[in-house]
Amino acid sequence: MTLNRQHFAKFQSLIALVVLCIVLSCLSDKFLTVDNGWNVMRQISVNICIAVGMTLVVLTSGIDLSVGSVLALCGAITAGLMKNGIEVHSSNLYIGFTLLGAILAGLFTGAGVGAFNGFAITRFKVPPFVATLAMLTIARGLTLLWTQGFPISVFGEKFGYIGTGWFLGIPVPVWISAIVVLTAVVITMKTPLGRYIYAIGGNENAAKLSGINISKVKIIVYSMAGALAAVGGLIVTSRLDSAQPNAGISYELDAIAAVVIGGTSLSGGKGTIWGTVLGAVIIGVLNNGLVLLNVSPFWQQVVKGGVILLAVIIDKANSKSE
Amino acid sequence: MTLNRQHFAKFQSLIALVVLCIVLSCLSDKFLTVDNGWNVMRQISVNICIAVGMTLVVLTSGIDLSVGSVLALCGAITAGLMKNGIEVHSSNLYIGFTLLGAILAGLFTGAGVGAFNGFAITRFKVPPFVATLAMLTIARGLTLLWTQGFPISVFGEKFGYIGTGWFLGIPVPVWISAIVVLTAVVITMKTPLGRYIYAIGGNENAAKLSGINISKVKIIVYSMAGALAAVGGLIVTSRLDSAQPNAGISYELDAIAAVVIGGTSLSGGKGTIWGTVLGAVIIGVLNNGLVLLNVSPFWQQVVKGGVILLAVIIDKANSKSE
Amino acid sequence: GCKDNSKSAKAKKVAVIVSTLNNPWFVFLAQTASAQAKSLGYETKIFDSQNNTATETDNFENAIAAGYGAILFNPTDANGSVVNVNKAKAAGVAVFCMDREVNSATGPTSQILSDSYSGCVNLGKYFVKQMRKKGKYVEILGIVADNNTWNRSKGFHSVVDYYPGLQMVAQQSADFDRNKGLEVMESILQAHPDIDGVFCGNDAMAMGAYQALAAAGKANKVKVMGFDGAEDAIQGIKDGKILATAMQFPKVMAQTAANYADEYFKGKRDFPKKIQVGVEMVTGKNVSDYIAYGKKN
Amino acid sequence: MLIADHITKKFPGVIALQDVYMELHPGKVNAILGENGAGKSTLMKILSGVYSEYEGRILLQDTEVNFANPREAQGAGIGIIHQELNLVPHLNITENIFLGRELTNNWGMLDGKAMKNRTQYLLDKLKLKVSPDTLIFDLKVGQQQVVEIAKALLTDCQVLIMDEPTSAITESEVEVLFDIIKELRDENKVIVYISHKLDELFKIADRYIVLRDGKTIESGEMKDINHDTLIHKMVGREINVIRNKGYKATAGPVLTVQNINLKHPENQKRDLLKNVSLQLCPGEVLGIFGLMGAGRTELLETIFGLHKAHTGTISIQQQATKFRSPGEAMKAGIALVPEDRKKDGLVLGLDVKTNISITTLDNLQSMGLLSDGKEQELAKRYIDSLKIKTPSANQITKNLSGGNQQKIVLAKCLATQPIVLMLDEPTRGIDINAKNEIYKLILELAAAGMGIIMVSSELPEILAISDRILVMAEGSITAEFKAADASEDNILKAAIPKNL
Ligand SMILES: Nc1ncnc2c1ncn2[C@@H]1O[C@H](COP(=O)(O)OP(=O)(O)OP(=O)(O)O)[C@@H](O)[C@H]1O
Ligand SMILES: Nc1ncnc2c1ncn2[C@@H]1O[C@H](COP(=O)(O)OP(=O)(O)OP(=O)(O)O)[C@@H](O)[C@H]1O
Ligand SMILES: [Mg+2]
Ligand SMILES: [Mg+2]
Repeated sequence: MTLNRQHFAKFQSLIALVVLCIVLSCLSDKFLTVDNGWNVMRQISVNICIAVGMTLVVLTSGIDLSVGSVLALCGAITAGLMKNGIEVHSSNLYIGFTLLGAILAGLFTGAGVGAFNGFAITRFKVPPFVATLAMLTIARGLTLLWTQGFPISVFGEKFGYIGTGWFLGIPVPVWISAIVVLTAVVITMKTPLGRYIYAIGGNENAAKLSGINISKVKIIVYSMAGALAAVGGLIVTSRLDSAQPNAGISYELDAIAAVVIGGTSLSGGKGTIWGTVLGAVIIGVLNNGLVLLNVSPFWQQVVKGGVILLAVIIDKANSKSE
Repeated sequence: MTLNRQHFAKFQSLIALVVLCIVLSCLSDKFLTVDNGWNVMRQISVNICIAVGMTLVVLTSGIDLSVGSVLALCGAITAGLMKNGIEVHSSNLYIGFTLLGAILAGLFTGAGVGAFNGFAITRFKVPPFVATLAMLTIARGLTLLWTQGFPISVFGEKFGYIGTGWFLGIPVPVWISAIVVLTAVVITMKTPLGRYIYAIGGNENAAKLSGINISKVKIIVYSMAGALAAVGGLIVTSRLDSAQPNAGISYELDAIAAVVIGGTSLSGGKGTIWGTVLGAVIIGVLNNGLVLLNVSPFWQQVVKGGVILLAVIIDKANSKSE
Repeated sequence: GCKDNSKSAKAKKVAVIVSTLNNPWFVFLAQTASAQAKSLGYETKIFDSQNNTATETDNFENAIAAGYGAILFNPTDANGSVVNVNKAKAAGVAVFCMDREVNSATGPTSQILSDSYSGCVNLGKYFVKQMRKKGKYVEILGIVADNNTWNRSKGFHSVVDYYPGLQMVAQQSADFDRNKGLEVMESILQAHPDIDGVFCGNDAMAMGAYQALAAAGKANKVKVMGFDGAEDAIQGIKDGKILATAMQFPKVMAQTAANYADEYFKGKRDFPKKIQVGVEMVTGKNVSDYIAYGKKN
Repeated sequence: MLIADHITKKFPGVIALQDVYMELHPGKVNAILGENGAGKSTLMKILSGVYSEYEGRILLQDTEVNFANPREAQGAGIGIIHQELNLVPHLNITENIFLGRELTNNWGMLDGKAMKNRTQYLLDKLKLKVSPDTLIFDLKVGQQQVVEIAKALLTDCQVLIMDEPTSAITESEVEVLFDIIKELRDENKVIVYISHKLDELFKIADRYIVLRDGKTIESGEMKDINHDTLIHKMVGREINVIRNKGYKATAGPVLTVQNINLKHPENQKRDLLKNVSLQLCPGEVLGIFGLMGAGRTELLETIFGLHKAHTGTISIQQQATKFRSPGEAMKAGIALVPEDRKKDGLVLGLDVKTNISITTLDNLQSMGLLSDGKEQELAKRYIDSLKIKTPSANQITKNLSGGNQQKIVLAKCLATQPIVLMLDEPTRGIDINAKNEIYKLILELAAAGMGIIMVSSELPEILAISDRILVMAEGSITAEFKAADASEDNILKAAIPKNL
């Protein structure tokens, strides 16, 4: 939490990343190009949004397995509302949605589902793993019900801007993830809420006796994770110009991997948003590098697993603390 | 851990299960039949094997995400050895395997992969979540390399007995899972190893100061989890008469769900094998019941998630402790 | 009394067991089969095997236990599903395979199949022609643990590999997923900006690959092919985005299977063991004859 | 017998021990004294194999030893009771005592019966009246400490190190422990005894070794030294133990508690609090004494809004209130320094500054964001005024000594500027100097008009600084004394439960 430690933590993951980049640039001359840089950054933008939310949750010593399904659900809801609005057959009612309205509806759905997770966890003391595992299934089911299993496609240029546009020479999804990251950094480092998140993860008892409203903080945190999954859903849907009912499957694992590679402890209370960003970059660079090198899909999995392991081992070897 | 508390913990999950069974028997006359009973038990036998291993790991406050992939890998190795043996092209060497040899090779692979997990976790201090997440990917990749992406099929009656045979009027997989469960119960309740498992999960520092060799215990536990995943792989492969390279995907989630519904705390040190068995039964009954009731597959996911949530809430409501 | 009871129940219920519902093509197949059976007066239920033969086994056992009399079956794996089919047969339940084959001559009552392999052979031929026998291309595979992926790939390569002018510069997997197709294509374009064609294992990946090409400004230089005949791809061919796809006829297969089941219940026993429903190539020329998952009628 | 020969131990940023030389004699109780952070626990951890990297040599019966882990030290006959409780909460007493040394039968299976019997024997010997099957989780801190002692007594060791074994237990249990220590001493064992309670040391110790700032200052026979010189050696200067000067109520009560009843959360038949009433005036120091499990902690927690299920009324400045959470109690001006600083007081993984400011973050913002400057300032103010020994406000709290940790808890409570400050065993495990500082602080705060409730198990402490003393037993208040009327005798009499 102090500036010192934070810089040090960043430093450790950086070593892994730098080693990886050096190796890849030696193996492929296509790796270190501006274009490929944007490429990687655009590709990791979704994982960064989700992983930032995941970091907040993990810092409170929770976990959110539902993010992938929530991403799909929110993407589908925005897509469906944009495309078809809501028709109530019995009463011949039709509600149309503007682009903004549909986007907001998607974001609110994400936040709402997250709040539900938080509520189950705090009010009924369901362990986060179980509550969000149940939600993983439920949200996927709801997505399938909403879409009836078929993708919803073609929304036009305006919505496409979110996923494919450029602004000031930088891809829009990169802007979005940058804003998400900066906001999260400010929240964690510069607001009482951020302090409470660390305190709850570090020692929930002490946090309670310090007058912190644990339930409120947790519900806010899970809502944020849900809303950020929804942001990811918007980016994916916009990029593809299509909401796929099976979007986001196993994204939770990528997000958690980013969080952990970034040095955040799964037992809570320790870690930084910057670390998570580095973790996401490491994963993104790895995925990109393996494709650039045309490694066979069979070997890719072995190499990917091995590198993640190695990255964390390097990380640990460099941090003598603990 | 005392008899009292254990009975009580069992009792809680039992309530959820009994409620579920009553509801299902009211809704379908097919549910409470002997045939369907064996049916459910055979179906959950694989999850029970995996979940028992998972329980041991979780009791040490670890987690093993690699079990699904390890199941596929071990199934494929046994299948491949049984079918083709090992041919070394360069030296014209051929090693044939007996049925037993192939089975043992599969089990040892599982234990070996588990030991590797344990080694990474204890020697390099890689968090269990990351080490086994990496192994999830690596083992899947190895399975694909070994099978070249194609299923290996048709092994004959003898091997088929493991998954489809009957012994003394009870399906063989049910026997296997029963033996696994009983062994695990004895280990956890009646041996020093079991004590150490609980102690490490409850307070690792205290365990260390009590002179327990933490690394050794953890490596043993992860090896057991790996070996049990291999047992699951044998059952699956035998049942299908075919080793599928994509077998076992997301089985880790089902296993963890069984563990947690069974009342074992993910932070370690608290829980029982019996609880896990009940958790697995609840999940199995649920899957079976939803099918019997003709719930649409989309709704099934919603209902399944909802019931898991409810089961845990009932469980919590009944346990005033903590 | 018990036996009669189950028989009368059997006569009214048809199960649809499908390899996955995570892909609209299979959703369409399952829903069509189920709708057809329903319209013929049967109670139906769709089972999702989640691409997992073990889950499929569970589905079979549950369906048999629940007293279904016939199963309209889309197998997860040609070999891995044999046991299940045999089990159903032993329990007196008729199995009609749709789309994918089961490697058993005796198990299924009838198999109504779509031949991915030969469909891809045709796509390969067309690809060669359109590429004028030379150039660099990329193949994007489906889930590498899925045997359909390899059927399609092999069909395609059985033609294309005979043309040394055609050089495959990358072969990567995108798991039948549109987003992955997009991302993999983006990365491949970094390494090989000069490709001329892309062959994808299904339409979702083809659409994703197209989007990556479009974003890189290469959409009209690179020829993209898919497989399935999904809605987006048909539209894509109309718009000139996609070169070609292979139309399978899930509707035909599903309805045939359901009709067979109906005839089976009514007493018919001699069904053709195998029916191949042709896979037709859809290109810019004939696209006006097709709609999603079928022909216009 | 056991010699620590020129030991130096460095932690990142701290030299905990510097060239320490110490001889421990058999058949003697060797007392080790020193302020918080003097290095006592660190030295003991080296002797018992917890830290295997250090400079210098350890000689056990004239041969050099270097224990790689606690198991090797145990094997060499060195047993230790650690300062921090090291028990596994969800295992029971028997399982904890035998952890790592289980008895097994010929089949390699645990011999539960034998272990339980042996445990029962140890518990009887220590006069702890709970079943060996009780989970540690369900024991109070004091009882847990007795279990730690039992654990150390299980095997026959040549050297027994006790690092503040009595910090959480009451006089009567201390007596029991002392009897056992004497027995062991007579068996010619080496006993090492660390405590901040000087009176105890004069009762039991034969030799003393004083550490200051990680260095050996002096050692010698206990009988050759008196109380004041010993303190002088430890602290390096004279200090005066503070006495309360007497107090007169000048205003109406700030806190009134009437007829509070509280049931056990799981066992509705058990009463935790029975008809407790009390009043507290501004500027008053109210001491609450009681034996272990008397319900004092429950009382403070109830006032602090932690037990919603109570009956009765609580009024702050004559305003009836009903707190649903500690947050509300804090807003109303109540602060609680909890009994167990590690479990309830501090986020050990966070730094000093963050722990101090956590209660008042709302006041530390500028333009909606936390101001680092204001936070540093707040932390610095309390580090200075409470004399918290830390390299900087950014030090991780885990690395501080117990006394300094306690001061941080105090600081975070004071930062809310409470009108009522409740302290639950505020001097547990801290050295005499730090204790005195805390007493001084309590009296200063009272003089400034704060109402203070202090729960303590140490009679001298209660007697020294309270204006009024309440005694509790079995959830009820059994006596009330003015400072002038109170004596050790009549307080203890009131504290002993009737049905014993
Ligand atoms: N693991 C550690 N990392 C860093 N510093 C440490 C560590 N353990 C102890 N220290 C420091 O070493 C010094 C000696 O600590 P130690 O715990 O030995 O003191 P002590 O004499 O036992 O104090 P107390 O009376 O409070 O128990 C202190 O300054 C403490 O902050
Ligand atoms: N969470 C709990 N679960 C079970 N019993 C409890 C719990 N908290 C307190 N008790 C019991 O309530 C009684 C009062 O405990 P309390 O902590 O208030 O005593 P105390 O006077 O503060 O003693 P101590 O000196 O140990 O702090 C004890 O018998 C204790 O065992
Ligand atoms: Mg100490
Ligand atoms: Mg107390």
